[in-house]
This record gives sequence, structure tokens and C-alpha cells, in this order.
Amino acid sequence: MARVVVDVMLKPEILDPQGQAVQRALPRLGFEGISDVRQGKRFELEVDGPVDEAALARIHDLAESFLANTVIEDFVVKVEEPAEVAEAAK
Amino acid sequence: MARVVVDVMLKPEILDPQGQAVQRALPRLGFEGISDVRQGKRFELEVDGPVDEAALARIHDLAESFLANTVIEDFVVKVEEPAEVAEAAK
Amino acid sequence: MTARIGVVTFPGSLDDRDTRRAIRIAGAEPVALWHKDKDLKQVDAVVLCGGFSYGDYLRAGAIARFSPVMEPLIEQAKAGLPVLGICNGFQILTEAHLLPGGMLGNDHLHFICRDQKLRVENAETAWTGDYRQGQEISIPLKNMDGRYVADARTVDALEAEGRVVFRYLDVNPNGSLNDIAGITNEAGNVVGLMPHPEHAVEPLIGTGRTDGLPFFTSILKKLVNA
Amino acid sequence: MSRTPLDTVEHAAATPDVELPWAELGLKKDEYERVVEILGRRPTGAELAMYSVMWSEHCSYKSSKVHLRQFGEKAPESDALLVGIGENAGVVDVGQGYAVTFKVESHNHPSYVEPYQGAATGVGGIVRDIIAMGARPVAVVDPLRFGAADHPDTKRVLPGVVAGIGGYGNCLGLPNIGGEVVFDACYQGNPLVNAGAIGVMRHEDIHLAKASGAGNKVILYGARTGGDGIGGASILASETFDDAKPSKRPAVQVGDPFQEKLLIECTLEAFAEKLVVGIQDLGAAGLSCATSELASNGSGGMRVTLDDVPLRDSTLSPEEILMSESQERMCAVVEPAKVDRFLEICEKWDVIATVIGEVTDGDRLEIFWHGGKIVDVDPRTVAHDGPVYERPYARPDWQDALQADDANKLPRPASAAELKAQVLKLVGSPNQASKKWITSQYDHFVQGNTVLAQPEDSGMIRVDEESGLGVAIATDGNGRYAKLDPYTGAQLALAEAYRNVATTGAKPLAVSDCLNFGSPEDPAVMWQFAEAVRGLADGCLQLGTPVTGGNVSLYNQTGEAAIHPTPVVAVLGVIDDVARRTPVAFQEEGQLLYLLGDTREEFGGSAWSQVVHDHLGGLPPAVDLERERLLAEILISASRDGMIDSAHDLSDGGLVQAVVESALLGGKGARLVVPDGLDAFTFLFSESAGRAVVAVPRSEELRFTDMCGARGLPATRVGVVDGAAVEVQGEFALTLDELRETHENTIPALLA
Ligand SMILES: Nc1ncnc2c1ncn2[C@@H]1O[C@H](COP(=O)(O)OP(=O)(O)O)[C@@H](O)[C@H]1O
Ligand SMILES: [Mg+2]
Repeated sequence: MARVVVDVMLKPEILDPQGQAVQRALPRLGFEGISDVRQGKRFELEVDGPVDEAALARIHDLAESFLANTVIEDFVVKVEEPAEVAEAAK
Repeated sequence: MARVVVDVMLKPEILDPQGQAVQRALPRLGFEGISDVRQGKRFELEVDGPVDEAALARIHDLAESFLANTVIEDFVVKVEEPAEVAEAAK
Repeated sequence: MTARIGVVTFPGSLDDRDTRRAIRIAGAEPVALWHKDKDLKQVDAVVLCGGFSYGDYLRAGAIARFSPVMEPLIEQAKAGLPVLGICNGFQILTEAHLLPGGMLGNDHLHFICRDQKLRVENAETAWTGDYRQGQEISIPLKNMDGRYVADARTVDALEAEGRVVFRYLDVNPNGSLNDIAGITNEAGNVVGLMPHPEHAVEPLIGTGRTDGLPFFTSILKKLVNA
Repeated sequence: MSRTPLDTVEHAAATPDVELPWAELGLKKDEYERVVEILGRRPTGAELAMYSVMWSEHCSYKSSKVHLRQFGEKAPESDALLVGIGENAGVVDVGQGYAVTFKVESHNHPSYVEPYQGAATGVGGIVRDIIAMGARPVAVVDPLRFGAADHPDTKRVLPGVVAGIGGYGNCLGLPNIGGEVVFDACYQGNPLVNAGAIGVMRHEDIHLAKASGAGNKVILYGARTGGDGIGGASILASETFDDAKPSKRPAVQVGDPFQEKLLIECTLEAFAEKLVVGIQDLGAAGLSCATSELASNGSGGMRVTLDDVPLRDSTLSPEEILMSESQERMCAVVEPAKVDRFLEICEKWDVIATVIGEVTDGDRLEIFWHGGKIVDVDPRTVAHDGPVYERPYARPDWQDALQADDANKLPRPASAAELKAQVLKLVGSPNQASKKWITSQYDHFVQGNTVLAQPEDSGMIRVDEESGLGVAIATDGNGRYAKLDPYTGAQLALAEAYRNVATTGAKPLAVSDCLNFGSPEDPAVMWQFAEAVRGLADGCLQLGTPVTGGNVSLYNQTGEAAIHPTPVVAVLGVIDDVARRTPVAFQEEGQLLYLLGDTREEFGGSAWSQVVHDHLGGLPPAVDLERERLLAEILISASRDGMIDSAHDLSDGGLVQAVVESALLGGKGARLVVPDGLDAFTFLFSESAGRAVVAVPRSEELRFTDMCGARGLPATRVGVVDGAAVEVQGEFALTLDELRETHENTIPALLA
């Protein structure tokens, strides 16, 4: 079983009040030096069977037609490397 | 300027109604072979200056105290490699 | 002779009974439609009502849009069947691309429930014939994801073609572009709006005004006179 | 994973010396010994799990039971009561064949830990109680209390709680029609998140939580069972029986309002087709509670196969499954011939439903796991025979000093300018300020039957579209009054809620309550509790409004510091025709303002003493329940006969607060005249109970004053609806704009 991740973010030209709310709060929390924050969604899909070209193509379709609304959102499909997770979490 | 990403996901033992709703919809859309879906948040932070150990540590604190609700969520901090983005998006 | 107006119930629909009541008060015959049936029961028009279909999980309206009932609905709407989407129904219509643009979370990030003033910008759609052009009305607004967005070209086209049907007055309650509260498709048979006309059809109840009733009398007249 | 051996009943009998972690599960030694005595052997792990959770304070009311009995013993005669205390919620006859069920519950601690989810699941829980009675939920209310308004933690807790209540209730399609928001430093570490719900049904649809009829099936439906809220059971599972346990169990429960909405619809559809013999929601103590209560309230026993429970987490042990508090689950008892249809309805609504057992003709509750019998108990001993404590209680030694610190002696405004400044300060203080920023996050309109919602004195819902029959509900509580005198404080809460219902024109019928107190192990707190219950029970007897149910929340304290004793009272009323309801807002210029009731120098616990002097001392206002009853009769008659166009009850903040609210809501000012015998200060700020201000059309003045005179209710003309300011003749005037600015900006400035 493998994990495929779909990241969905608002298109850059669309106002992201959630991201802005986070950014506005940063100085209050004592964080400087972050010039922009955007908030999006992350989907983790557990895929049965091999994640080959065909499987990825299908997930791409799924993201395009369902997980993202491409009128307002962009998306990225990635296969999650187990190592990467461990690395990042440390 | 560099981009740091914070992925926030519900802890595995916590009910994820959103992910479940997505998963239950998949067969209706003709997608089989996805055994689990979890939905979380993705924050993209544009950081001024170098993303060194110190900066990452500060973002880790930010994630822990603000971006994630650690009572119910786990988070991962990653520096986004420009190459990786391009690769995945293709 | 009266008209038969369908109201679709999705899992998580909330205002289906209220909408059927409003249709009844207007003098038409409400017909309950079920999301799992690929069947519109030969109704003369359809209302997609408010609520949180599928909990509004993923995106408001995104999962409902793939329900079996949407297949005939999309097909017949394109062929001219009058369809009104209220709140969640509006969201479903944009997700189904029957109306352009999309709906996002309110810019203040809170659910908002208020008595909202609107201006009727287009009194010629299937659902607004009983209003006067430019008329100001007040009906309840209540939602989490009411911010209408679209790319600049789409918004320009909507404005140029008179397809903005309602505009917020006094306050823009959610950050919608151009204060847009409701829009229509090119043919004028499909209308979507965020505020809830079905909650403004009886004196005493809700805000106590009946500013929403003309939606339902408009469509009735149009169908009966057709 | 091998558990060797499974702790079955036989195994327990054969291994009497095995030590069980009863202390870690919260049982006292004598309680554990009592379990052993009941069973005649040591309990199995699963049995211990059930007893420990069902005998907890939360489920067994062991500290409060001896006092709560008064609600039954002193219950007034009432034809309206159809189902009383003891069921999931009480049921009241409101006429025309309709019955109404309502109840208030607390979700205090979870809401402090995780404000959004804690408050959300609080709404979910109370709504399931209402569905379990057979009713369609029609509205919710949310009495809330937080720490100081300007404390940083309030900014964490309040927005989350409000978003959670809205997020859940809005998604269920339940209009929120009332509640309270109170700030006081005493709630800093212990916010009070109480939630109430009302449901409507026909008399013949009332359902009870009981399992009868041998052979009938027990169906669990709704969400899958996960490891929610099972801290204790996990200890049991890991330490005693199985060390290969995953340690990860959720600390917080996440609600799924969408799932609950489906539960409402499929339950009501099953009721409508008469498929259900008995029903129980799963709340605290989950399956332990549902199975033992269903079985003990029915005629027979019950056999349950735990392996059939659909799980979200396959690693759960049987003890954990029994104790899990996963949300959005219900348990129904259904005749075998109707099971298929019941399952069909669940499937229609995409709700998972599973037969997990059946009613037997014995009198035991037997539960099986992997073929072994792990529970064999008399269900009554689990559900009803829990321990009962006679906790010591004593009037605290500081009570006299507190009462002697008389608020009536505080310095009063010395000039008209000072009086005006204090009015402005009061109206803009967090407790008196408009709560619109909060309540606009709640849907008031859904279901299309809302006649009145906040900020009216009570919420009102139309029940019948043809006749206009409606119900009203108000919730009130004043911890400051109750701290000064818990007996009187509880009666004042009752009196205020009763008055609020009557002010809108509805006749008060019945009471639910949520009693929020500190630790019962502190004799001073226990005294407060005992006094409050006594006061409420006596008050309900006198007013003829029975207590139909409620909730007790104890241990609301941080270290030694308990919250103010806070009995919150909900009163339910009925109105024959909602067209006759009386709103708060001034309707027409020129109408005459009458003050009903007596105004005395009563400032103990008042908003004025808090806002101006940060003071709490003296005695709370006196209660006269006969007067409350008379006032209510006048308000109801006046509404029915069209003698008044608006009315507002007087409570915290006194007359000036009420007049300002009516003026702002109606967009019309008032000119007030200080009546003979009163000074301006007392006239404006006193909090004497049993009062209301009404606006009388000139054409009705004689009829109205005659009625008050004939029935002996003091009615004093104090002014007229007029202009764009609130003016007190000879003292000061404040424009509506000025008042609105302070009244409406306070809360957003603190929280937005
Ligand atoms: N948390 C809340 N949820 C819903 N309504 C609320 C809430 N807090 C206050 N309200 C409403 O605001 C109005 C004013 O509240 P309050 O001053 O406590 O009323 P009263 O003093 O008459 O009991 C009432 O209609 C009450 O129901
Ligand atoms: Mg009141």
C-alpha cells in the first residue's frame, strides 16, 4: 500500500482570508520575517496496489474533477516517500 | 526568499469526518482502490531571509503553538524544494 | 392548473421542508425529489435548497454535485428547465458548472446569520419576474461559504450581460466580488443566490417580512402562463 | 495478538485472586467490594469497566442524588407532565395533541480543553437525548459562561466554543433561539458550556429507553466505534490483560454533525413507521450505559455480541468498546419482523446499522466476545444501584461576611453627569453589551418556524402552522446572586426564566436545569448545591412548574477555587397563537411605558455593583414568587388581548438596561420620568425582581391599568416611546447612536 498526497491551494489571484488571518496574527505571536501565508488543503490517499503511471493518472483525474475546484484552486499530486516523512518530522 | 510548508493532519486516532465523506463518495465517482482518505491543512509560508536551523526552529514553534491544535493534530515542517514542486506538478 | 416544482433532498439538506412550504404558500405544488433517484418526476422546475449537503465536507456542494439526481438535472437545465439554487443549492450549481465562478469561505471566517438587504438587478429571469428592476428587498442570509469569486473575465461578462441578479446593499457580508449575491446563466432559467427567500414568505416568521415570496410566485406565473 | 486467557466470567470465577485496577478506574475500595458482593465473585475486566463508568459521578449522580430527590418529592401537580425525571428528557403536553421535550446539559470541561469540539459534541449529545424521546428537534439554546472578557484565554476559549456550537447546530438545521453569555473571572479555568435542545412530537410518538419483548433485536446504528473517551478502559486493557496495546487513544472527541443529521432523519423515519420498541442514545459511558439502561428499564434481559460492533479502530479491546464514547451513535430495540425495514431505512440514509444482540426472557445482561461470555450481570445493579453519598455540607464561614458587605452602601453617583456616565458604562460592559457578534454566528431561521430569537426575552417556535400553537423557552442563571445566597439565587434564576417566557406572551409550563458547581468534596460547595436544589425545588412547587430533567456538573474548580454556584434554569412555555407574541423592541412612538412591579433599593450582586465598583457582597434581590406569577398572568393576558405592543423583563442592569435594549432594537427612543417616591439612581439601576416594562398604546391605557389595578399589580407610568434618545427628565439624555456605539462595539472589540 502506498500513500499519494494531493495538495490543493487557492489560485494565487484569489484572496485567502484564512492565510491572511494567520499572517496578521504572527507579529502578535512574536514572529517576524514571514511575508506571506497561504492556507490550503492536503489529502492523503492510501492506495491499494502499485502506484504506477496509470494509478497516478487516475488520481490526477480525481483531483481535477473532485478534490479541487479548478475554477478557484490549483492542485499538485505527489507520491509520498516514506523516508521524506520521517525526515521532515524530526 | 524561500517557502516553508507546514502540513497539519488530524492525529490518526481522531475521527476525520471530512476524509471519510470524501472516501465514501469515491465509488460513486468510479474510483476504486483507495482504502483511506484523510484531509488536513497545508500552510505555505514565504520566509524572508535564509531558512536556517534557527528559522526552522521558530517555524516549528509557530506550528506547534498556532497552526496546529496539538490536542488533535500532528504537523510536519518542510522546506519546499523548487524542483520538487515543478516535478510533482507536471 | 398549477405548476409542479421539485425540491431535491440531499443528505444534509436542511431547508427542503421550508422550501416546499414556500412553494405551497405561493400556490404551486411542491414535489419531493431524492438525491439517489435519477428521476425528476417530470416537474416543471427544480429548487436546490439550502443546507450542508454531505456536511459541506471537501467543499460546499462538491459531493452533492455528483449525486444521481444531478445527471438529469444538469441535462434538463441546459435545455431550459428552470432551476433555482439557494445557498447550498447555489454552491452545487457552481460546482456543477451550471453557473460560473465558485463559492469560498466568508472573508471574516465566521458563519453569518443576518437580515440582508439586496437590490434586484435583473427582474427578467424565470425566478424574478414578480420583482421590479432595482427593487430593494430584505431576506435572511445564513452561511459559512458565501463569498462569490470568479476570474475577472467572468465577472465582467456577468456584469455586461446583466447576469448579476442580486447585489448586497449596505454591507457586503462575505467578501463577494462586486457585492454579488446571486447570478443567472445566459438563458436566465438557472438562478443561484446565497440569501434565503424561502425564509421570508410569511409574516411573523423569521424576519417577519415576505420579501422572498415573489421568487415562488414568479416561477408559478411563468410556468402557468407558458 | 494473543490475550491469554480471555477474562471470561468462568475465568473470573476460577481466578478470584487476580488483582484488578479498580482504583485507576475511579472506584473506591468499598465500591469495588460492593461489585464483588453483587456478583458473588470478582468482576471480569469488562464488567469492571461497566461498573466503574456507570458508577462514576457523571453517570450515577452519586453526590447529588440525595438532593435531587426533592424535584420529585416536591413536584407540583401538573397535568402537563407526560414524562418526568429519569428518562432521556422530560416530556410536556402543550395541547392540540402535541408534546414537547426539552433538556439542558453541560459540556464544560471538554470545552475548556478543546473549545470547538467540546462545544460541538455538547450540542450533539443533547440533541440525541431529544431524538431518543421520539421527537423532532426544533431548536437549541446555549447558556455560556467565560472568564473575564479581557483575559487572553477567553479569546482562545470563547470564539472556539461559539464556532463549535454554531458549526454543529447550524449543520443539523436547528435554529439557535436563545442562551446567555456571562463573563466573570470565577469561570477563568472553568468555562461553563451548557446546551439545551427542544423537540416536538405527537403524544402517540413518545418513545422510552427500554428493551422489552424477548427475541426483539438490539440494533446499533450511526458512527463506527472508536477509542474515544476511554482513558480508564485503556488502563484496564493494557495493565491487566494485554501489554501489546497501542497507547494511542484520542484525548478529544471530534463531532460529525453531518452523521448526526442523518441519524435524526433515519430515526424519525423509523419512528414514523412504528418500527421501534425502545431506543437509547449513546452518550457518556457509551454501550455500557445504553445496554444496561435499556435492559434494566425493560421487562427481560439482553444478550449482546460485541464482535458485531462496527469499529473505527480494529485494535480496540472489549473493555474499550464497552466504554467508548464515540459520538453520533444510537441503539434501538426492534421486533424481528421489522428489522429488515429498519436496516433498509438506515441504508437509505447511508447510516451503518448492525444487529448486535437481542432481548432475552431472563433478567441478565450477557455480553460475548470471541465466543466467551465476558459480562453476566443484573443490569439494574449497573444502571440504577450505584453508590449514593451523603456528602457532608456546611454553610461556609465566609458567608456572613460576604452578606454583611452591603452593596447598598456603595458610593452612588453624585451628579447627573456621573449618573449618565455610569449608564453608558453599564450598557457597554461586557455582560450587558450586545451579544450580536456571537449570536449572528448561529442560524436563527432554519426550519421556518422561528417566531422569536435572540435578543428577545425568550425564543419562540411555531409548532403548528394551522393553529399557530407555539412554544417558548428562556434560560437564566446568575452566579453572583447565587454566591450571595444560593437558595435565593436559584429561585431568582427560576423567576427570571419564568418571567422571560411570560414577557413574550407564553404560559410557563415546566423546567429543566443545569446545575454547575465546584467540588462536592468541599462541604461549602456541597452546601451551595444543597441550598440551590432546595431553592429550585421549593420555587418550582410554588410556581407550579415541575422540573422535568436536567444535568449536574460538579468539580468546576481550579485548585481550591470553585466557580460561583451557577444553577442555570430553563423554562418552557406554551402560547396558543404565536401571532399574539410580544417582542422586546419598541413599536410605535407615543406609546406609554409602564413599569410593572415594585422597585426597592436592591443592589447586592447587581450589574451596577460589578461594573462600577467591581464589588460582590450583600444580599441578592428578594424573591416573591406569588408576585412573579401575578406578573406573568398580567403579561400573558395583555398579550392575548392586544393591550401591549412590546415588553421587556427587568433583570441585570435594571430598568435602564431594559429600556435601552428596547429602544435600540426598535430604533425609537424613550423619555423617562422618575416616579414619585424613587430617586433616579434606584429607579434606573435597582435589580428588584418581579418587574417588567411594557409599552401600552394610548387606546389601551385604561383597559390595561384597570386590569393591573383589579388584580393588585403595581403599574407605574414612567415615560413614553419618543425621539432618538433615551432621556431621563431632569437628569440626562443619551442618543441612540451613542448608546448603540457602546452597546454593540464592546464584544467585537474584545474578540474579533
Ligand atoms: N450564547 C447565546 N446564544 C443564543 N442567544 C443568546 C446567547 N447569549 C445571549 N443570548 C440572547 O441574547 C438576549 C439577551 O440575553 P440576556 O441579557 O441574558 O437576556 P435576559 O437578561 O433577558 O435573560 C436573549 O435573547 C438571549 O437568549
Ligand atoms: Mg430578559
